[in-house]
Amino acid sequence: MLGQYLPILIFILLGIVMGVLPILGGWILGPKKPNKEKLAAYECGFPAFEDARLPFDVRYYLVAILFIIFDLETAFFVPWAVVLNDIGWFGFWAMMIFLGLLVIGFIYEWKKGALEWE
Amino acid sequence: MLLETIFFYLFAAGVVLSAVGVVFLRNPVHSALSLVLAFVFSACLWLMLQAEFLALILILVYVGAVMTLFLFVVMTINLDADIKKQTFVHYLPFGLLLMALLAALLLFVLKPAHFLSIGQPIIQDQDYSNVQVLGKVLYTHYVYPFELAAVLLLVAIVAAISLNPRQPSNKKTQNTEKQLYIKRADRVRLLSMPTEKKP
Amino acid sequence: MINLSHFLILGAILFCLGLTGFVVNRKNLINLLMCVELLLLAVNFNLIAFSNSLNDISGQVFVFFILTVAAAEAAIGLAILMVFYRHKHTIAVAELDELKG
Amino acid sequence: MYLSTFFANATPALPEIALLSMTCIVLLADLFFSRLCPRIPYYLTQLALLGVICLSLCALNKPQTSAFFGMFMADPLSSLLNVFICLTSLFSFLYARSFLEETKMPLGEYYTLGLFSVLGMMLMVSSQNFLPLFLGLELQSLPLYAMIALRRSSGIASEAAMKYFIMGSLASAMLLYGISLLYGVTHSLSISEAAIIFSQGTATHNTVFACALVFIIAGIAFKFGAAPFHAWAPDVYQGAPSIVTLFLGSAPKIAMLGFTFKFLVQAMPTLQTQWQLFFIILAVLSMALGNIVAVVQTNFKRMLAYSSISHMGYMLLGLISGTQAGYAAATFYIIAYAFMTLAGFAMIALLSKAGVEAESIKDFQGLNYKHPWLAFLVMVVMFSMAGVPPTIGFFAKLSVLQALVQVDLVWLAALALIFSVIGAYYYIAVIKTMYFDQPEKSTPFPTLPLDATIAISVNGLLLLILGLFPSGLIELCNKVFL
Repeated sequence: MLGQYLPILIFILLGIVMGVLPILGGWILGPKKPNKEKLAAYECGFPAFEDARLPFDVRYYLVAILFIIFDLETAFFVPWAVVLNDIGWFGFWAMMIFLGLLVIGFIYEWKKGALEWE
Repeated sequence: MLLETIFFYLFAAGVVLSAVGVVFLRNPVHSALSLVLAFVFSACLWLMLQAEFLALILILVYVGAVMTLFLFVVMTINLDADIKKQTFVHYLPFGLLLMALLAALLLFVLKPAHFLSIGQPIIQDQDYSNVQVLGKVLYTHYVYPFELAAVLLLVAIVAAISLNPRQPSNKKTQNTEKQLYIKRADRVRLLSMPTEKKP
Repeated sequence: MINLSHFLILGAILFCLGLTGFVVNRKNLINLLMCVELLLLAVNFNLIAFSNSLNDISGQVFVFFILTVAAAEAAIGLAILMVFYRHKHTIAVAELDELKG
Repeated sequence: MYLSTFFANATPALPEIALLSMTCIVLLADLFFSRLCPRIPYYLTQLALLGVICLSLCALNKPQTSAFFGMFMADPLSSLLNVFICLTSLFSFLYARSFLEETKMPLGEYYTLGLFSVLGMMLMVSSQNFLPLFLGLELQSLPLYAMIALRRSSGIASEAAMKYFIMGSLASAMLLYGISLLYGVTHSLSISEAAIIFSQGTATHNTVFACALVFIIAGIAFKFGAAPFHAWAPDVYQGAPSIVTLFLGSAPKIAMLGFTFKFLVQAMPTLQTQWQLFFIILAVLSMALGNIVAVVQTNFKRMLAYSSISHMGYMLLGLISGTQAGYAAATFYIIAYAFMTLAGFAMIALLSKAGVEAESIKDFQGLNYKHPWLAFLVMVVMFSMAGVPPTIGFFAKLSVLQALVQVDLVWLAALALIFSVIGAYYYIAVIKTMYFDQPEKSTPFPTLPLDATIAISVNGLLLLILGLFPSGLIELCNKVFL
């Protein structure tokens, strides 16, 4: 059973090696002479007075919430698409009702302007 | 079989260690990333339990969407002040003791001897499709909970938007269309006035 | 030989870790939300392990719905967290102190 | 297989389907017509609830029928609980309107989320499988978390919402862990199949089952707010806006009782001796803690919260007796409790001035001089909560104690009696404040909205009338358990 995953294991290992090797190579081979100016976020201009990481805009978070909902909807679609021939019209209408409810949610989002960026 | 045992302990150790990270790491960003790792290892274990579809969903929905949301929120909130002032550790020994007791109890309850009557799982062959088996019942036998899931998602949409409505933007932008269609009469008004003489 | 019990014990350990996070955590609310995710992960382990051993798909269907509910719950929980943050400008657990009696 | 046949086997679920459709209509109506008529979500909501009450009343005399492959079951008990869930929700939405408009909370979203929560409660009492039962529970609680936080201008409300959310999701997780172990014991998620397996005695994993039971009961106790899992209740009741508190304190408790019946009575009919002990502990702790801590409270909302903890204790006494009469008594108690809680918190909401709630007991000082009718109604509510004779609260306590005596748990009945005497003290203290203390300052009395005044009068008089003629409701509760 586990043997079926052997190609995937090899693929993952290869992927890790390909990613790690250049970083490791650069780290080993490259010259390292750090000083304070070099490590500063901006080398010229003002001295850095706060963290380089700025808080994100709230809009990203609203988009992420809506993304979760519709991501789950897609997750429900996958098995449906696979077995549509077996479940017949019953399964078809079941999904249409599911979809209808989410379309109402979509209309709500649209009207409330949650999908607009500006 | 030996290979399976090795992989189980490898992944299980990964899950437990990253779960410890979620609980005890100080920086919430690190906790969130640790939780991502726990999900990835769990997905590997679920593959061993022949739940391929759920393993994929765990990666796609959880790592891909839910944890992204967690990270967005962590990034949106300015946590620097919170990370620095952590003084509450006197609960630690008490909590750990309590949990160790609970863990011991559960370990006793869940020992193999209690599950002898449950048979061994059937090892499925290569033609077995987990997605198909799941789909065949999900949209027919489980149609009632399936529609309920849609209702729950609808609730989540309404709640999330009504709690954080988009603020009216106070950004100043040009309206090119309006600028192009502007007429002279809208901007300038010519008045005819009698000229005044200088005193 | 790995059997059902191994997975259940793994689930139990995860559940206890999640609960530990609840009892011990005095840091911030977002960690508490992550501990809820850990608890649900433990439940999912149990259900999938039973489903596999019983050769019964309904356990896996249950897990699918738990994942759905947990995602919706996380969305609402984080929305509430943002409202909370806008009032207190912090998400430290210690700030949950206005209501006392 | 077309859409019509899709719905054909769903007729037992007609009230639920109707409610879901109406909820969607309310949501869309709010989006498109709220400019024309801002109150349209409110009217549609009340219409929907009235319709569902009628549909459930029609189903009250029908034998049990199942739908959706046996996952849904409409029986007299679920119809009865549905009627009262919708009725209490109708009252709480009525009380909410003026406050919502005054504080500029989003009306449409509030009622939409409220209806979704009602739908969840109805599913909790009529699902026949652990999966939809759990989904119903979540559908009930998720909108409630959001409704508390919907008063976005209030920091305390957001704190209450956060606490309720964290405690609620912890409770769900505990319950789920219990369900997952139960699945291993019964090999099925269906309640009827679980009942068959338990009655055959083929489930041999006794230790595992006991462990599952502990987690399930802990989860249920959390949701009821029974001691020692009550910690969230006082904070949430106090911090949430009163209009939300009166909703989350009434209808969800009725639904939670139906949920408990599903889990313990219908799924484990033969294992009553096993869960009885847990409930005795919960009940004694709840009655003791609720009544004793309530005495020292100065905040009226907090006092009512502790009183609700003690009421949960009394209600559990009916479950403990484990007889049909006991279950009927518990049902009667929870219905009586729901109406008392509604009236109690509605007073706070009604007396609020410009969005500031009349939270402190001091706010009720000398109410009799300002508004004697309202003072009378508060007195009826307080007497009913204390269990003084001509009110419904008396008969509720009486029927629960009778059920206990019938199964020879006299010591428990005596203990309950002692605690209710202690409890009477703080209810009567409120009455004393209203009638014998002079009003503090001559603050202007808030103008009461007409519809809410009529509703509170009906609600208060209901406590009295049902107390004078309790036999109808008691018979109804007995009938659904035969």
